[in-house]
Amino acid sequence: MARVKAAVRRGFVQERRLLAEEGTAYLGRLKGGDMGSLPAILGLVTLFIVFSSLHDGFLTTYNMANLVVQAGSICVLAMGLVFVLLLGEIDLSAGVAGGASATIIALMMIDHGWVWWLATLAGLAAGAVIGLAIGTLVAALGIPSFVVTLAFFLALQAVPLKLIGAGGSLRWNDEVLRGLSIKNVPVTAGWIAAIAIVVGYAGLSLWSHRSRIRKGLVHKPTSLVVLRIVLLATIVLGLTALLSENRAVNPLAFNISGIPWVAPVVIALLLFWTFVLTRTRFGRHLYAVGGNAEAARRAGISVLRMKIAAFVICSSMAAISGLMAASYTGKVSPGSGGGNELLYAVGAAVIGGTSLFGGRGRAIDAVVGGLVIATIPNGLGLLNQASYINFLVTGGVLLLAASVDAISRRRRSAAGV
Amino acid sequence: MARVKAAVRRGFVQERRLLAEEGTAYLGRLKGGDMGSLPAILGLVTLFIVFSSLHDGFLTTYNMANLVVQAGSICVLAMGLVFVLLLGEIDLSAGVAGGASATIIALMMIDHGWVWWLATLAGLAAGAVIGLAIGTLVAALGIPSFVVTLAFFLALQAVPLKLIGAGGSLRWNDEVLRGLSIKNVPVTAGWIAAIAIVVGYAGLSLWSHRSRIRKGLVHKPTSLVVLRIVLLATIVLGLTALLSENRAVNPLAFNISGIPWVAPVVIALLLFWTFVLTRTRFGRHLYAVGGNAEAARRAGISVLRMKIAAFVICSSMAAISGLMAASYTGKVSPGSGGGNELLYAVGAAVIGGTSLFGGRGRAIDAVVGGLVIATIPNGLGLLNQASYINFLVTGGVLLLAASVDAISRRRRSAAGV
Amino acid sequence: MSEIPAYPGSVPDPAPLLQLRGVNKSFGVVHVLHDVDFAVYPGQVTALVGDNGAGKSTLVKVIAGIYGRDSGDYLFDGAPVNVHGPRDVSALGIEVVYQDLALCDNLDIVDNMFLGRELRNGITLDDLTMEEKARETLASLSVRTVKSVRQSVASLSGGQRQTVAIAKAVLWNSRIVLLDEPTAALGVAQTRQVLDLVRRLADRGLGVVLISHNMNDVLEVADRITALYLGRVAADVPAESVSHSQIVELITAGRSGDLGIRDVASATI
Amino acid sequence: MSEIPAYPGSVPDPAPLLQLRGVNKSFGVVHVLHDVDFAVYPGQVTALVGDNGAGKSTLVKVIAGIYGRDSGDYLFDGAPVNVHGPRDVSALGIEVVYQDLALCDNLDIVDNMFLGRELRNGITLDDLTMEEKARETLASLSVRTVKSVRQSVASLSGGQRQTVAIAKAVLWNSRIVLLDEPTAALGVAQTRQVLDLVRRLADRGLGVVLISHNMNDVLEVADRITALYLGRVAADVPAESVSHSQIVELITAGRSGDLGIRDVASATI
Amino acid sequence: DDDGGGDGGSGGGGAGDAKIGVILPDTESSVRWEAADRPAMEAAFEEAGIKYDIQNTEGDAEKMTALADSMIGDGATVLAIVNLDSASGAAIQEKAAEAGVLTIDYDRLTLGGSAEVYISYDNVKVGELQGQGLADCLGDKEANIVYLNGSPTDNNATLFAEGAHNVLDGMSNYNVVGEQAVPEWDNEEAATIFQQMYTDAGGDVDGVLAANDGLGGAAISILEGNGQAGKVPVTGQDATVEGLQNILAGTQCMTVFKSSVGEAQALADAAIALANGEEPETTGTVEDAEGGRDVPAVILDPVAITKDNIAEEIQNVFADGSMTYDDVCTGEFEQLCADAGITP
Ligand SMILES: Nc1ncnc2c1ncn2[C@@H]1O[C@H](COP(=O)(O)OP(=O)(O)OP(=O)(O)O)[C@@H](O)[C@H]1O
Ligand SMILES: Nc1ncnc2c1ncn2[C@@H]1O[C@H](COP(=O)(O)OP(=O)(O)OP(=O)(O)O)[C@@H](O)[C@H]1O
Ligand SMILES: [Mg+2]
Ligand SMILES: [Mg+2]
Repeated sequence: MARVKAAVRRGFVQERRLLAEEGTAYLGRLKGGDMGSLPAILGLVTLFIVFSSLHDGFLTTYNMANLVVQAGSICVLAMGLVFVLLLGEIDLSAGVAGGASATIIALMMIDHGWVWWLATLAGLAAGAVIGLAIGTLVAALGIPSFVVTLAFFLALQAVPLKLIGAGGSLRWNDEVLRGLSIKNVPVTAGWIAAIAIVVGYAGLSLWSHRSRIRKGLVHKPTSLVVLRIVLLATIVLGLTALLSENRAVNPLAFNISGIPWVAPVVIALLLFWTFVLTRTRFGRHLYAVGGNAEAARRAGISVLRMKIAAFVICSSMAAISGLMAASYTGKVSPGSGGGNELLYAVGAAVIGGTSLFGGRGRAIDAVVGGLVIATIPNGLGLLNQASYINFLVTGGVLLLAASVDAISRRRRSAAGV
Repeated sequence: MARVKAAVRRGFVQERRLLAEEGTAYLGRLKGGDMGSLPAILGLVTLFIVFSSLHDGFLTTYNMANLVVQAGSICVLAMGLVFVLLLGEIDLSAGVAGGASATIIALMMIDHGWVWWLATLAGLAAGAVIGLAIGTLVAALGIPSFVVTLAFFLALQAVPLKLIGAGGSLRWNDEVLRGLSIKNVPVTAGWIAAIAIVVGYAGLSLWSHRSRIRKGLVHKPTSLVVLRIVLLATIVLGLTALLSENRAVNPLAFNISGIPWVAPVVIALLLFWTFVLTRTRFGRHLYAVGGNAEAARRAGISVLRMKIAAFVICSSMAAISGLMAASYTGKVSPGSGGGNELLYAVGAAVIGGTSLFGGRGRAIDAVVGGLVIATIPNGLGLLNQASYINFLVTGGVLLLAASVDAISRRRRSAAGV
Repeated sequence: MSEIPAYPGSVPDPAPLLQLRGVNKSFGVVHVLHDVDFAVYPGQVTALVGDNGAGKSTLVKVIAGIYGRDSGDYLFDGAPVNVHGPRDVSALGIEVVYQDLALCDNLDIVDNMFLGRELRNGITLDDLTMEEKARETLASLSVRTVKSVRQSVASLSGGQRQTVAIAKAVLWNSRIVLLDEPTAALGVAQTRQVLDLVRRLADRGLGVVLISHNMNDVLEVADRITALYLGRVAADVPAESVSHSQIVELITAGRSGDLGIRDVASATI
Repeated sequence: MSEIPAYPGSVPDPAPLLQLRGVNKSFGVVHVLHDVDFAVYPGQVTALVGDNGAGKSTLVKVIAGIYGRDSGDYLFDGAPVNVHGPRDVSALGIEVVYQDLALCDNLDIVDNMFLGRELRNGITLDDLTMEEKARETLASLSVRTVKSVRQSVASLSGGQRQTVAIAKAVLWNSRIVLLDEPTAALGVAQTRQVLDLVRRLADRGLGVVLISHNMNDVLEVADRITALYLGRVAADVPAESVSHSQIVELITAGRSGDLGIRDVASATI
Repeated sequence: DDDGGGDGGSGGGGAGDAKIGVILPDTESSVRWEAADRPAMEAAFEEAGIKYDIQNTEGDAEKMTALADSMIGDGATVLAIVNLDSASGAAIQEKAAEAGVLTIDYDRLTLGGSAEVYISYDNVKVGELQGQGLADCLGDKEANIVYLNGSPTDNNATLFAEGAHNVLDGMSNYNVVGEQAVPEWDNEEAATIFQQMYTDAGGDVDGVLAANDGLGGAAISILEGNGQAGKVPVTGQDATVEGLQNILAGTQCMTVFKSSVGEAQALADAAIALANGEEPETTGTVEDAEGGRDVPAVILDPVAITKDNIAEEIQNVFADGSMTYDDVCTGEFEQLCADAGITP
């Protein structure tokens, strides 16, 4: 009995020591400037504090749900761009590629009566073909991606212009595809999914933790692993609970409750691409090519194929993003995707922590950055200011959000890493 | 007598040998893919052949003079961007910085009655201040230039919007500043300037050639130097002669002759910045920072100051470009510089041979690339096609122009340089 | 590693594993390799020596498939093969440590060591096994100052980077290992380990090529010596048959006694 | 170069030209330098030795102003000075050849050699004079395979790059020269030239610091030897007073007889 | 340009060396320029047997100037422009005048310009129709309204808003709870902006004055998500397929139709007259305050289309040529068309 107690106590003491060590190391990393996505999250929190103090409506669940829907398409676009940016390339045509793909989806449904998922597949295929063309030109001919994608940015605008006609628009009224941004996940299903995510995360991280211990490799203290699981569970289940309430502005007349469908789609893409980037050979090779293409080539990696793949992924994700944008406005028109979307999406990825010079970036960066970018017009829209003020404030806020990040990174680079 | 003859013959034989060697070396360089600005020039020539075969009006002196005027502002913008690109940075705000500066120039003249050159100085100062702000944020805080200049791209749009008012515009009717694009250099003055340029070039290159021979350093064969002078003289004097004719469409009613004022301004800027980049310490340091910032820092170069300087130059050149654009359209309005100008200008620099990763680029690249970019809408404008076709063709031509360049460069990199 | 039966070290000239014949290579107007013949024999250490700029690294990169040849034959196991890039060459079982290392600075030590040949569980990476193997290999090379194998290679010292590159090349069951100045940045103990490793690899039957400017090291481990002078093969001889000073002469002047290039004066790049 | 009156080579310990006292330096959680004391004396060659990852290059970069110090004093000519970057350091007359060279690959040899200190005629660059001087300096370092001094450094071989970096540092009338493994990539003849150069510089009264893993070279030219072990100074002694094997012991174990760190076992990074 | 290919064309030599150049403004703000104006003008010019060249600037003032340059260079004797703003228009006309080319202001008056004649709909009037239309849909009750204006850089947008305010500001039962401009008429930004104005108002929005059908559609999209589509009236402009369908579906209150064919015909008449050296017919003059002159003008009246008059007016829209019965009355709208009395 006493021995068991002693053993438990010993385990406990060791655990405390491990945790303390981990804490010191984390503080050291923070001091050294290695902050991960913390700065972008800090920027987001700052924006939330400012806007909610300026307008009561900002922090309502209704507006938060709006924000999620508004952020959806930019998050997806930025996530696709991360792949291209990882290789130190750029894709200026992603926005219009999304517009062109959405046009094709709409036409397939309207003119040919295709069912939504078939039309969506066609749109994805169109995106993939665009990416294939860009990737081939960039990788095989070696034309700088800036120029290739500038050319595609122009040429792809011809597609909806020709198919829809100048000034026209196509209605986007498929039950499912339109529902993506105006319908919500049934409350029960939402709860089930949320719980599945929490359980899945817990299972995976505990399993990998145990393997590391078993193999005698460096590992985090168990309590930290548990802490993380608790944190994730709180956030996911808390948000689910909030969004399961009826949030309609006039709740008696209309019932809006449940997680907007956009959210699970974005989360699924985020999980999928995070898996690909961190746990597969393909992802590892992407980072290698982005870090040092020559080293990757010498290691037998086909730089050509990686580049093409990155552009294909980017344009396909752009197609999904275009679909989401169309779902939000309920239509596709020739100008779709031709505005500042692309610059905003690249900005989102960069604010999230992706480097334009390649080799550094994660899928979650795009989502955090996309939320920052989407929060700005969301908050400003509530404040009802003259356009020139909106321009000024948008610029200023963008700068602010980026500088939190930059200052931390500068400290890291001063530390020589 | 016979000895003199023998000496002459010996000189001649040696000259022939030197020239032959130089020729072999040039062919070797071409084979190795080191083509300088040749590919971009080839692209330009191709465009000229295609457009002139499709439309009789293309190669008229009237249209060529139009082309020069149309290319002016993009060449200047691209020239400014070269400085930023040389450091591996980007300036998305250059277009709108030009618009904002032009607004200030117009307001100074209209509201405050300033004389044109004072107003222009104010505009240049505004550009410089913008560049200073961007450069400081990029260099001192280390925020990625993509994000900083995206923020400025947005914020600067507020300036004309506030100063001119939504939907408004300011007339640009100062005799001199408007004359920049609709007036021509008096024919005699044009001839004098052209001859001065030829004589100046001849003097400088012969002088430097002689110095190299005197110091016993590697030098080009004298005949090649002379050949180059003759080539330049032919082009400059030939163009001057062409443009000195009356090119009005109805020549009896109206007389248009002389070099458009835009041309000497662009040429002066080109010569000035070429001098700065190739013959001064500042220029050398720019290349060094762009090639390897850490090596430059270790050599005692202040990377911070170089970055700020590059952004200041870029924004100031943008102010000049904005002025030219305003002079061309005869007005400034809130949208000025906010369109695709910036992308086109970066495209121009890249097509000309400037690298987006820093360390490679020249002022002439911007001018050649700017001419390529300006030729596309000029030619397409004559052909009168539906707008979606214009989008398609513009994209395609851009791609084509870039691929000539890329293929040659690829061969160079295959050669391992 | 040591259980594999050792190859008899001094069998005189078995059939060459790899052979280059009459290879030429130019960069633009610079003609770097002139009709180079080069062979690698199984179970032997071939030292490739030459002055700075003689063309050693270029030759290695030609063998590795990084550079194409302008002319000349590439034979493996006696048969001509087509190599179009590093991929083909590593498929032949040739591993290379480059002079300029070429590591991915954004990846950590383990990732770099397994780059291009990651171990997997199904489709997911088997990071645990890779981490274990990397640690073992580094330990065998006397690396003691590396804090963690999960450290980014950007933060390593010159010698540590060099060790990672070497470890990367010897991790695989290859048939030929080319080492371009592998010990240049290494400390005393680490150099010892690498030289022992080189000998051990050859004894296991691999063909090993070692480039070094340190003649003591060369004479210690090499079975054959190939000397390059201005891109030409000045000599290709058994190591026992030449002395320290003869090699130095071959390197710096292209000739030594009856060894060397006939017409030294006319040789230019 | 040789007309300047030679400084008497073996005056025992004049006042140090440069002195570091109690310097600490960490990268995040990695503590690389522990209370390091280091001195450079005029007219002497100080060899800085240590195992891979011992902290030699880090110490050089702290001296060069590339890295800041976490704590400790920086004295020049006996007086504390504030150094905020490489600019300040080169203003003091300190030249450095870095282990990672750091050349601008897009510039040619001449441009790299004069980088940051270009010669001028009025405001234009004096390219002719620079080209002449560069050629002379390179020739004095036994470089024969460089085709043209107007060649881009990207196309140079490892040893050629190393020579350019060395030439760049010795072109100036400086008071201290720090050389971080200058001969690592050099051929036999070039190594000889550099060692001679090191001796000549010291004889002219400069303070020279040489980092090398080659103990023969170190013992040949060094007047003093400072050994680092896991970021701590294990010994700082006149070269005559230690043997080859003693140095190796200091490097690999941190102790040798009564020299070295007292409490070796507790030393960690 | 006599090859007869492309969209350009030429007639016989009826008017000697006369050639008419027309520069249209963009393809973004409205479908009309390419779909209605161009074919109508082409038909009129062909009929008159006169050479012509019609181009579009894609909303780029610099490109417009370049196009004017090349048209003048190409021998145009009459140049009609739809200016992107007065200043750039005036600059083009100044150049044209120097080259001896006569100019026409089409659709938009160039203040301080030198056009011979001005042909247009009245843009302030368009805004007034929108304001009145919204008022009619809302009725006399107290109502919160929001304005979703066009691009802040577009002068027409300013005029539309001015017209709407002229009408609505006088009605005391309406309360403006939000007014924002949509940069570049971007429909997606419009949806976000509207959604936020709607949130700001706590969902208490009873009417939306949207500057055109595209912006209106974006607002309707958001209203739909809140179950309010059809309950909150929304205005529009341009009588696009989208707008007409929304009116049929009851989610949009009205749109404004400006027959492009009528306007194009008026332009063609005036241009042909000028090309032949005659004085064009006008309906009056319009004051150019900046230029200090009265410009001879042909002013046409826009028409409001609501659910009540859609059956008749849609025939005029069809006649305009930019759409057909099949474009509007497809799928779910076939029945709605039939209900509204619209037949093929
Ligand atoms: N990409 C290139 N372009 C032009 N010349 C090159 C290129 N690469 C190498 N060279 C030249 O080829 C010659 C041989 O270079 P290489 O790197 O093979 O020499 P090396 O024998 O490895 O020398 P070291 O001992 O210094 O490493 C050198 O003179 C070098 O300048
Ligand atoms: N930027 C950095 N971040 C983290 N650790 C670093 C960094 N730079 C160096 N280190 C670590 O500091 C230690 C000392 O490195 P340093 O380069 O000074 O070694 P060195 O003595 O020069 O070794 P070598 O002989 O291999 O060149 C090494 O363990 C290295 O991993
Ligand atoms: Mg080498
Ligand atoms: Mg070192």
